[in-house]
Amino acid sequence: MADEPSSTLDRRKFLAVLGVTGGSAAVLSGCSTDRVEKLIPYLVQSEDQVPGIATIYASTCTECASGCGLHVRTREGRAVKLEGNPEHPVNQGTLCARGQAGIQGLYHPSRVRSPRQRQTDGSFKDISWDEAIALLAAKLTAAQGKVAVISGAGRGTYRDLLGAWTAALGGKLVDYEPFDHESVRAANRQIFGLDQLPAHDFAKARYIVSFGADFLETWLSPTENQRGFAASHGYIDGAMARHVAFGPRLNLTAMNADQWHVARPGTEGAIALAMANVILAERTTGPADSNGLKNLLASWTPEQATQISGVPTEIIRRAARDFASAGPSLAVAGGIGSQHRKATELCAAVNVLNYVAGNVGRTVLFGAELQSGDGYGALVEMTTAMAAGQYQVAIVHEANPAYATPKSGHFADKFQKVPFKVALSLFPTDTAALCDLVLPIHHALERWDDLRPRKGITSLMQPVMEPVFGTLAAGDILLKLSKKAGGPLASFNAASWEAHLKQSWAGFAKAQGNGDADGFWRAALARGGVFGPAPVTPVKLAAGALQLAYPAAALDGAEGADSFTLSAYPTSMLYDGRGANRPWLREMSDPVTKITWQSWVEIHPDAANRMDVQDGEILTVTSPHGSIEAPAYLYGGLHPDVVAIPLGLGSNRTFDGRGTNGINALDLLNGEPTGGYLAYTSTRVTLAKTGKFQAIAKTEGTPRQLGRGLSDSMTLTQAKKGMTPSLAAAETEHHPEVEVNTEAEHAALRGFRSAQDEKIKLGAYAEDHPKWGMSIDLSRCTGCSACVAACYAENNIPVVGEAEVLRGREMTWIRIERYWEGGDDGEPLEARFLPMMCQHCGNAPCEPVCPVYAAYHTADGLNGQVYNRCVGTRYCSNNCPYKVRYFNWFAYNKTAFPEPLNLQLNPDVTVRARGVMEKCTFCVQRIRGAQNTARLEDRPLADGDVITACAQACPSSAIIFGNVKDSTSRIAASSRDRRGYHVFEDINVRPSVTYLARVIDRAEA
Amino acid sequence: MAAKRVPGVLASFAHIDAACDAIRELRASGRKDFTVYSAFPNHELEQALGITTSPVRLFTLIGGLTGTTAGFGMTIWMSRDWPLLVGGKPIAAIPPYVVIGFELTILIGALSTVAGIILMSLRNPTTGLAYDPAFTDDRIGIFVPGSGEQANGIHAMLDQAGAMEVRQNA
Amino acid sequence: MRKLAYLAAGTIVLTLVATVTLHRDPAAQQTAATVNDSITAPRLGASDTAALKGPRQPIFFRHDIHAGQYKIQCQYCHYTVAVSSEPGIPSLQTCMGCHSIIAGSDSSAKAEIRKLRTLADSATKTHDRVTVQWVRVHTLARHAHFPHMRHIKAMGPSACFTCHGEVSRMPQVFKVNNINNMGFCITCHIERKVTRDCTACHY
Amino acid sequence: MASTVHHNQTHADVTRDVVATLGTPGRGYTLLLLGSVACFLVGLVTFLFLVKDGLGLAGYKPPVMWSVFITTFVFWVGIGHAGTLISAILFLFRSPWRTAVYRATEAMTVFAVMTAALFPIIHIGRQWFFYWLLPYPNQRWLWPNFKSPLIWDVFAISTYFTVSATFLVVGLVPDVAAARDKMTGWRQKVYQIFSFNWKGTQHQWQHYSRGYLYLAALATPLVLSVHSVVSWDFAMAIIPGWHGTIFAPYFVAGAIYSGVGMVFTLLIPLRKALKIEHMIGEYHFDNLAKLTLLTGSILFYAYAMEYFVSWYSGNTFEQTTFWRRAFGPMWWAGWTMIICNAFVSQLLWFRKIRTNLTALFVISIFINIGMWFERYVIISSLQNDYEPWAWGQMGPNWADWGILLGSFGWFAMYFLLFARTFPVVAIQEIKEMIPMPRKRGAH
Repeated sequence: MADEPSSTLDRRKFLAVLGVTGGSAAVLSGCSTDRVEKLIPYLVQSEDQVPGIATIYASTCTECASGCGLHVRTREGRAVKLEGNPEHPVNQGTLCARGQAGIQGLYHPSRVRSPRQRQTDGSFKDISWDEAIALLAAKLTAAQGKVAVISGAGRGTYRDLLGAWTAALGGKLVDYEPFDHESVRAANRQIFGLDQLPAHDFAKARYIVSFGADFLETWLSPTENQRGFAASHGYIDGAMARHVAFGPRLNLTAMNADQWHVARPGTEGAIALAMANVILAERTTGPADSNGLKNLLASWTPEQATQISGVPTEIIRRAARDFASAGPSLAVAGGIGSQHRKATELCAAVNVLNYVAGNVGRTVLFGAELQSGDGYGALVEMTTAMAAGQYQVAIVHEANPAYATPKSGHFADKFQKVPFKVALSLFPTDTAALCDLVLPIHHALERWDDLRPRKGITSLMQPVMEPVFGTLAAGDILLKLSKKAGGPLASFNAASWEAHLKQSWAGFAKAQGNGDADGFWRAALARGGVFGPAPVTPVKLAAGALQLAYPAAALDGAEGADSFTLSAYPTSMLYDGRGANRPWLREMSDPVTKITWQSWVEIHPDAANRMDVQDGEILTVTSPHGSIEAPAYLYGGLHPDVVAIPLGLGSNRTFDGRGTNGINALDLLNGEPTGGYLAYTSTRVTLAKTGKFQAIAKTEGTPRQLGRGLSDSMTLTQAKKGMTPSLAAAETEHHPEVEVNTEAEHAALRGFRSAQDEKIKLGAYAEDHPKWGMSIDLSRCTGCSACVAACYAENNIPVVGEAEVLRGREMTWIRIERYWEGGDDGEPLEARFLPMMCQHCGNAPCEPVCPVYAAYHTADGLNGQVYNRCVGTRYCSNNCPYKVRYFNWFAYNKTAFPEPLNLQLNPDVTVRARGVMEKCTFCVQRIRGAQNTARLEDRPLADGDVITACAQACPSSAIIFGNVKDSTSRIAASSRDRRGYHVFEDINVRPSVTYLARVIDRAEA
Repeated sequence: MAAKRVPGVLASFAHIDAACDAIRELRASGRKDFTVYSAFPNHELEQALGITTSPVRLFTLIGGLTGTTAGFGMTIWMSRDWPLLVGGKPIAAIPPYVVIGFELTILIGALSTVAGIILMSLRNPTTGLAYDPAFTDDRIGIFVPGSGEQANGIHAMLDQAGAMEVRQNA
Repeated sequence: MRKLAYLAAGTIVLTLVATVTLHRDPAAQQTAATVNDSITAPRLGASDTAALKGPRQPIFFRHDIHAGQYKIQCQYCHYTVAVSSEPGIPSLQTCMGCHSIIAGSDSSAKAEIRKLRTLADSATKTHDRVTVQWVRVHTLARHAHFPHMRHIKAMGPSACFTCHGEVSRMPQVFKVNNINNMGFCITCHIERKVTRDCTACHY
Repeated sequence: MASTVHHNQTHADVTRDVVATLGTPGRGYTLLLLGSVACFLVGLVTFLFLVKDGLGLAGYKPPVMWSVFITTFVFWVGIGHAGTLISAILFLFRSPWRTAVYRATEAMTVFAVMTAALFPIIHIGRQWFFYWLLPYPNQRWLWPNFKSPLIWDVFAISTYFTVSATFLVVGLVPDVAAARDKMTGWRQKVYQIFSFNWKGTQHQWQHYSRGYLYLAALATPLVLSVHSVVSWDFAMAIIPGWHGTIFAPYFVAGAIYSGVGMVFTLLIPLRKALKIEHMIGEYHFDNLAKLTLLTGSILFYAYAMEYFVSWYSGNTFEQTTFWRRAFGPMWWAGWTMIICNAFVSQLLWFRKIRTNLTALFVISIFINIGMWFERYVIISSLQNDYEPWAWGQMGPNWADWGILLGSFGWFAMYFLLFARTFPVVAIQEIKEMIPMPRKRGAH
């Protein structure tokens, strides 16, 4: 840990490029050892950098607003992997895919490398920092307070500085966050008189209802939500919370629901109100002051809700009763994807529902005040003012409104009315492209900073390495400007941004009643911040509660047979487009559709039949505000009246500077703010066939299990009975249980196995070894793909690109298989997830067929793969029943890691050369590492010494890894679970991975 | 190579029975050192010559057996030299090694057979013996070493046996 | 005739046996690890380096003087060898620890140490990252992972010689063993009866 | 016997006619040769690209990790088999009709195996490390894994090549000598070398005929083994559609079937070109056709069995595979194989067709195509094995076809060169069939 505050960065010399061992990983696994290499020593030895051993610094994730704590793993002075900070209350040691991909932002080749000034001809020219500062300082002085600042910086010391700084200038500042959940805040204002975002305790909730809120994807604090959700919804000795989802689209969150009920877009509120009504009517529970609502709600009968939403009455009734009786329960709404014109009313309704069920204060915790911006409305206000010529200078810090707002809002035009525009940005974003001056700023991993994602939590960031490019910390830019411009800014005279931060922390320490500011800082730095409980605000109904109403949401565009309601939704990978230039996130495939690299239009199969649209047929989608072209993806998980298009693509600037392929769904939306927010589900669109086709780069082969028992599931009742998956299946499908092997066969097998075991008492196999195993609890797995990202980062997995994915050549060592259940003839469409990686079979079929022993069985039960011995016959992959072996068809190691992305490569793992087979190794480098350490300390390995990257990252801790032979280990315990099963048990390959069947709490009436 | 020519009588026959008669007479007169040429193996000739089975078969047998041992020996020894477990199978598993054993049996067996043919044939070198291209076409040739008076006797005998032509070369 | 047959068969057998037995690799013999007694390093100037074995280094650093004559432990400079897979290259600071005082006995040594000092100042004063760029002598193939610490742990501090040769007698370090010859590793592992598992080094 | 050899043909005629085939080539021949060399060059260039940029150039689409290359490999190995069958097995059975055709078929065998032997090298990811498959002493002390069917292949193919090549050369010696004695000038010297100074003395014949017999005896089990081993590349795997016990016999039958097919394709034009119609005639083709009919019918049975067993096993994996073979996305390939092999071969029940060379030639083309597709279809089982999520389609592209074309060029090149350089009809064995003239008339 970074436990000393000295400002010198010498201790984090950026040597990787020069390569003590740094460059090593980037070299392919051929025998290329004869080339002359240089050894570059440190100038000054660092106490906390031991070459060959990872140093970990605590930091904070800035990939979304939830502010998770990071542990940054660095080697020889370069960050190689982002992991969750176990001490951080938000994510508690786990980290989502997007967070982990943050490191690709750090090393991104298309980062702005030096200040750039727009020339008269519109092109950009690199200039020195001094020039840049001088230029901007002059402009600021000239502007005389006519300064507009748009800030994407979260709540923290920098934001405070920026605020004060802008104020001093006499300018105006808008905090801008594309997914700001304005509707949630507005509703809280209306119902409880509290203008804030509460925290939600999913872990405590026993019954969870989501009204289109994608709390496992982008809603408020996804990683935290998922952790809580897994804790309550995951099956633990006979109990699990129930999760019901209402909404127009089957998103990842709804896929993890025990039941998903499709509702007409914009009608979820009616259901919420009806539920509240039933609860009050039946007086099962609820605080006294909710009586006032009784009459108000009386008109909202379930029948009416059914009429409006299309959800059956009895379902609403039962949901209401269970919701009330479960206690504490939790209802959530306000997801971006379902943010329609009446989103505020929806959230208000849900607030009431939570209130009458008595959840407010138990699972809905006000007082935490999750960070949020000023909302879309405020931005529009400012841009209008810009158009009116009220500003001389505009400064945009880490925000990209030019991309993230609909074209119909004309942000670009209005913004360009400002004479002098400046972008403080990592990347040449669409907005930066409009500016006159682009100032490259430090990545979060390169700078000192802090963040206050919510009350009670102050999370620190520290430079874990030398800056990759010639950038500056935004804070330093402000201070330099102040020194240069003087005048009103003269008061900002801190020596450096770091000094300023320390100073403000000294104050913070005092406020915390800690005399020793230095010690306080030291401790915070080591821990990753200061973590305290959030204050809880007592909540009462406000007057606004009685103005509760839920009119039908208005839609732009004509209603009609051939027109659909458009839902432009954010995906958990691309978020607001921040993910669009991260190779990992693009290739890892969307958790729902499993599409990589491309944009698509989701259309319901019935509608598709009606219009005779095929999968992959390119459609023209037209709304009153614009039109786009994208391939059709037939998706049963939709309301037939809806087409859905993912957000995040279609930017002009990205990875290779050539722009993300794909389209920007915002082009179809109405830029007018409704009640201060942008309505993402508010437009009617018409579809037209173009007759052109595009092959969709899906990682999915066949999405049905064909009764092969891959991802098993059972009902809660069956689980309670302690049924095995096969028994449960037998019961559900009304056939006698299919014995995998008859008794005779079992006997034969036992004989065969013991015979095997004495036959291998040779060489290394004679000694006593651990047997590594893994178990995956499918009742906790949500299919979020955080494990996949972790695997990419840990194991130097190359990104192969769209063309290769189309040929099925993606290299994901661990993949999340998503199978569909039901869906046809009326039965509900359900999803099953199955994280599939090398099963490390005891009788591995891949091993005996390798002519050169490149695939063989290690004494500790791993299925070893020796890259440098592999000649590439690919026989092992043919013979693998799980198809988890991946071949280097081309020299991906040369193409997938363009400078400086190769600096992220993990030096402990060989980068595979062209023509060799590779696959999941159970993170053998971590195993060997732990064994080396244990050996140095003369102790045996303890349970938990080795944890694979996937298990470490999993936000729902569904993956357990360890030594099966050690009967006290967690893995041994979970492998004994009644729900445990192996995929393809009956081909007797004896996998080391045990899956625990998913438990679904069906409504058995 | 210009080896010195062996003096003798060379007769060329068009008729098989004639040739056989001649051979029988020669053998009757106690001669073994003569050479018979033919374009293809012929049973009547073999009978007349009283040919025995060739010892080449021994080469085949020993070669084959060597192959078998080599095949099994190599596979088993190599598997145990660096024991690696694959697919839960025994380190040195016999069934799969049968293939290797078999192939080497055939390979070495065949090669040693050829070696046998060559070695054996070398024991009766043909260098310097008189020869006529017709012998690979349709004639049977008999060459009897000898000179002077003795040669004349043979010449007469072969003529009388029905040779198409007989010539002596000193 | 039968003799001939036996002869033929015999030769075949012999050749086969030969191929499978005579494969031990002579290159894979190690130099024994000996802690060497006092050495007086020869007087050499930078001019002589061309004549010496091994690549010429930017600074003519004398292992034979430091490790040999003055018996400085390897770990003093290669500071992480006992705890990490990487041996650790001494920082200029480490060198200056002594050489801020020691200026060298003869002219050539003085010259070399002067090089070092100028480098050290420039690096600390100005902020460009100029430092010594030693030419690497032993580069292990990227697909093999060699944990130095475990070997030191198992074989003691002077284990270095086993692979790197008697560096303490080398005015200029050169390669004694081909460390990328897998047989070189394996011979030792067999002799010492330690693991031969592929994934001990290859992953 | 009568129909083996053209009536009133003397020993001298045989020598004359056969040696006549060795004259200087005509334009047609030269064009053919150039054509095949060109094809070979196409393959060579493709291969160089594969080595430069990687196997990815070929149309591999996981999970189908083997595609056209292995298909073609098995195809060529199969072609080889007919040759050895005719030259070795029928020799042991003293079958009279073999003599006229066996030399040509055996040459075909050797060249087919030479072609096949290229593929294990072409199709691996790091071609430059091919030698790691051989058990040679090395400083790493690593040995190949003899449990792997691919190592069996290495041994089987190399043995097969060595033995059949030896067999061919040994068989040639007396005939080359015969040719030598008809030649003059430099030609004579050349043939003298290749005749190993053969004179045809009683001693030479004594050891020669014995040795030849033993070689035949060794080659016989070899033929049967080689394609069994190749079939185990598939049968030893657990892939549904591969994991079958009938594979060895089924493959051997298929191999001979395809081999004889190729014999038709080569001999029917050849006998015309070399003007040896009177030596290789109806009688031979009739017998060859019967052999085709037999093996074709065995294939018919094998196909039927595969489907029956997969249905009867009740094993969902097997059933899916075979269902998709017949009605899946590659149904056309599946039916090509069944029609060309199982059905077309049944035409040979009719003597009229068996003795109509044009018909036979057409059928032989069907056989070649059908047998290539058989292997292609078998490999396509990989498209849909256990894990539905990983299912995919195979998509060959220019690289695959380039190599395929190259292999035909390579084969044709050698065969053409052989046909003009060495006697394609076994002179001395034909002569053996012609009774020697007698002074005292026949008794």
